[in-house]
Amino acid sequence: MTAYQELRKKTEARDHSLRERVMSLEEAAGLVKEGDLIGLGGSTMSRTPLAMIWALIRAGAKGHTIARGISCQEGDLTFASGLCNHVITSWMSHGLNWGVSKIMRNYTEQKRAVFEEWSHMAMGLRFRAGAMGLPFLPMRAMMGSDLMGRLPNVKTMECPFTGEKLVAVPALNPDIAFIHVQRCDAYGNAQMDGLPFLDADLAMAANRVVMTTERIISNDQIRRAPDHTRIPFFTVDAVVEVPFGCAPHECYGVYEPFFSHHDYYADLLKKDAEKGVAEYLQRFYYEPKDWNDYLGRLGMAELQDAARRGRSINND
Amino acid sequence: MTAYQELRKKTEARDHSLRERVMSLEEAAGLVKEGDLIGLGGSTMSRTPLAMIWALIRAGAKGHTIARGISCQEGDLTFASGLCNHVITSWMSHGLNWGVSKIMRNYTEQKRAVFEEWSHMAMGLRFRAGAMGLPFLPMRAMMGSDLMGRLPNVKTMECPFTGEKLVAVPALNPDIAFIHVQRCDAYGNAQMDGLPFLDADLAMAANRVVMTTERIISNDQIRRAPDHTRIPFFTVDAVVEVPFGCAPHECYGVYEPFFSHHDYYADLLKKDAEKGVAEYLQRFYYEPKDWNDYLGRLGMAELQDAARRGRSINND
Amino acid sequence: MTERRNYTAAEVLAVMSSRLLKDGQIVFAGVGLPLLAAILAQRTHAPTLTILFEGGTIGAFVEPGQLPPSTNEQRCCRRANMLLPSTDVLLLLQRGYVDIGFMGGAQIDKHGNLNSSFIGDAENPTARLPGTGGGNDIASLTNMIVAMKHEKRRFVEKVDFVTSPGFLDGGRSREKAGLDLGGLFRVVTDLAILGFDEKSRDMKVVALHPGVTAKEIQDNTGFELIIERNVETTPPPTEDELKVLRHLDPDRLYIA
Amino acid sequence: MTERRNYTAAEVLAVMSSRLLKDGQIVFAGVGLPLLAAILAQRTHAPTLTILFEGGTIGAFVEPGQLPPSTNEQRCCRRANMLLPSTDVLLLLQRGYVDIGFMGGAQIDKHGNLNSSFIGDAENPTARLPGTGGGNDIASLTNMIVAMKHEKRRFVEKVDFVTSPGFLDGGRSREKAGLDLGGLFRVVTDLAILGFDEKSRDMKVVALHPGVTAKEIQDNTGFELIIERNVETTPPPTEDELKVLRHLDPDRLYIA
Repeated sequence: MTAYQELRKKTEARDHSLRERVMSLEEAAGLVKEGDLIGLGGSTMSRTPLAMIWALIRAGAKGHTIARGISCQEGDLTFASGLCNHVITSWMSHGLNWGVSKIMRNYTEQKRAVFEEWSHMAMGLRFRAGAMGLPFLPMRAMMGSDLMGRLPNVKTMECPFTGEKLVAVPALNPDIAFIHVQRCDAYGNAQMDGLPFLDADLAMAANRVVMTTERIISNDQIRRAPDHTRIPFFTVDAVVEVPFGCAPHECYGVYEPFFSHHDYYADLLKKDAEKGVAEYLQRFYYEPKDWNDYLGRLGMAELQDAARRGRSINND
Repeated sequence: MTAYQELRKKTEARDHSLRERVMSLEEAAGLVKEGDLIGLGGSTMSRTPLAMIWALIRAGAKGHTIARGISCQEGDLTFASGLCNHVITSWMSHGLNWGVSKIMRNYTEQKRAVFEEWSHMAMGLRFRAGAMGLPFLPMRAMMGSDLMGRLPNVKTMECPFTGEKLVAVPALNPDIAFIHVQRCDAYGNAQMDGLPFLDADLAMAANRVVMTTERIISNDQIRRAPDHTRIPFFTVDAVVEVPFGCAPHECYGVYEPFFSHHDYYADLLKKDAEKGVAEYLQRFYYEPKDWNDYLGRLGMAELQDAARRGRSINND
Repeated sequence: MTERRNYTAAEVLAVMSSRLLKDGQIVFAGVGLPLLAAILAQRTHAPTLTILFEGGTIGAFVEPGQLPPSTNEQRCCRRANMLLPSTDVLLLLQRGYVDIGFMGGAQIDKHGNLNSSFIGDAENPTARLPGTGGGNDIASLTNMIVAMKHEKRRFVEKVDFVTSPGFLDGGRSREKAGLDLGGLFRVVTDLAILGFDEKSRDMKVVALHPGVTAKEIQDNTGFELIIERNVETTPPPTEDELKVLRHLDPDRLYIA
Repeated sequence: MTERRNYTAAEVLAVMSSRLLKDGQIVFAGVGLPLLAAILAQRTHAPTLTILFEGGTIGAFVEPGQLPPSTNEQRCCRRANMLLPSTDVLLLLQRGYVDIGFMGGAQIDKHGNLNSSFIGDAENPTARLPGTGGGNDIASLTNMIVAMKHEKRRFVEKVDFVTSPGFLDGGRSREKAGLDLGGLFRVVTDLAILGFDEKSRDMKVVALHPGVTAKEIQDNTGFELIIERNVETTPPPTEDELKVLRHLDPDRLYIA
């Protein structure tokens, strides 16, 4: 069976019916199988599907490969918890204001984890090829750079019409994708505000999708603005309502990043990064009895402040 | 100079500044140069840029090649007026309710015009390749059919990773594109409701774009909902406000097709198609003193009825 | 054949094709009769079936009596779940999210190839037809049902031009052409439901509609059909099916 | 060097790079200093300039004092003209709608190649850096300006790893690698504006900032620069430029 036939077979076997797919974070974490390649939605500190990462780390999942356009501080947590030992991305650190991630450095320099580096456009086109049911897409970047030589599966090719040299990047069809949006119905029809990032392609490319959402809205609400739907229900396998599901990252129009929490995190890792991140995981990932307990530990004042800043985006 | 370098050079030479681009239909028709390959937005009977076709036919333009995803009754008029002698499309007729177009048949069977037939997805991917700055895109349809053998510029290729057989379709970068939307600002930022068809790719692929719009809105209005903008200003060279700019075709949410006018048109062509279409062109294209005169000839009752049906789409 | 009955040939066609659609499926439907049959299925045995249109619509509710002139107008969009660029809705076929493509046909041959481009020689045709639209994409990329009137001039040994590929020259020729997946699953007519022999990919009768004989169908077909001796008969349209259908198309645009 | 003046090195850098941007251009800007300089240009000599961000933003108004932590957060989106998927905003580079790419740099070499991946040997690096992001795409596909601090350890003969291609090995090696278009146009530092020799593609000084000597810049560079005898001097930052800049970054996040 060819890779394409296998992809089609998996897609055919999924339930395409217009049915409710609502479940808990814990149930959704149970959809992840050993060895799954996980795709993450959002970018850097925006619409990061942190609640699902949180649930998966708590469930004790280990050794996954994770693909994301641009990674951020969640990368530290996936490395340090053992959830991930191989990241496919274009960039990984915490963010301009907090310096280069020590955890990223330690894990990759000591070869405890692989950091497979593609250009951002290449990442986007790999998901897009996957979304289109194609084995590859051509592009014009990455040529001449040293990125090419370190990648296991990239090729140069000639254009069949012009003979030009192009780069072919292979489709990336994650086994499962986690995506967080502002609103989604019980069937999985998702609408998002602000930057769409790579999420629509990621959802279409993946073989399973868990959609976490700030709130579940009715299918009637979706149908009132069908041209704002970005991801259709039949690509979605689980819908989980998780208010503040990206905290302490951002969800456009709902909350900005919890900046002082990021300062706190960076401080905690300053002296001994590995000890700091272990302490952080203990306090925020393993100890909380549930997601609301986690949010409570982030702090009500932080949460209110982030929400005030978040909703201010539409102020004139 | 390669085709890519030429495309880049043309794009570089365009004015990318955030400036007003508003002009009249007649001025916009003046942007079309002899021999230009013209891309048309919309599909079948929806968001057809009829006002620009009308202006161009009146300006006496002849012998152009026209590309559109799916063509409709406007095809009759472009053939019969001499505006077009080569159509690149996936389908061309009037519509299910009005039978096969006699004008399409006469012109193509008598070799007065070329009907270059691609699959609809191939048309979409040709514009998309053009929009992406790629020389081609791969796809999995058209293989085995007789379409392949009749097309001048399509190839089969092997996937550089899997060795699978694929079809490569070449980029289509029209010299100029006509697109009609519900609203657009003076700079050219366009927002549309309903089905987006191939328009965003077409705008991005083309070397010049004329955007006709039901109404020009302020840039502030655009900036209040930037995630609804579908076409950015820097792809646009002219903005023309033309209420009922698709009549007697449809503009989603504003007016439905003028069905009884289409019946009238079909009747007019029933006995002698060429005589009928000539009469139609005379009455609706050459005689009117301006666009409002044209609309008046369509009839106020028709216009009100189409608008009533159009805005009813959002009724519960 | 249906003169003595309380339903038309087009109604038989609509009812019989609607029954082939299963609950929960994603159906890529053409305008006209396929659309009507898909809505009928949705309103009878398949409430969680979703209809896609080539224009770019996912899961709309078409209003009874307001059938669209093509799949690109707003009548196809009412209360849809999502509206996509046409290219992207066609790419759903390639990605594999579509269970069934469902369209009409002008001319079909023994191996299920469809012609909507040329009658006669393509270089000097007797008639130029409107062309493929998305038909080629649907036929190339997914499992397909075709609904059409059963007439000798439409059912020919070999189509003049393969616009939308069925099983090409039969056998494994479709796979050999690079079309790994999909293919014509059923042809529904006003006389019968037809399929294809697993090996030769020749057209065969799966079931005859009530009152149709083997001779009648063979007489209306331009090539030799495989008809087994004890071929099944489809149950006639029910009152309920006919009622829903007539409610959907009160002007009898497609069911006359 | 700027001790006696009423502006910082970072302010010189921001002002001098902003002056390279022309009115009406489309500028693809990185976060931090490039963003700041692009807004400065917009608010001084280039009112119809449009800023793109890698996250997917076209033409936003970033609020003074609310500078974004990356180009992916809502602070980059305020009152934008359009928000696109990141892939599509990067494809604007490939299609040719971007006039200038404008980013910071960690390490650069004589031919303008940039490294943001590895210090030392890539297999056993002294330090793993955060990686390319969209840097490689920008550097491959458009004309680019890089703004960075002028330090000997950052200006090296040959970068440890070519993350984002400049002129590769100089001469026509960039074109030979398949990169037909674009290339590093200017490097702006707190000491000078630099360019590249048309033929050899070796870095050369285009203009020195006020008070900077040829010796000072060579001492701060890890390879031999081309410095013409009568090299120009840039006019110092104006009061107006500094005022706008400080209004934009009141917390002095990037201009300290």
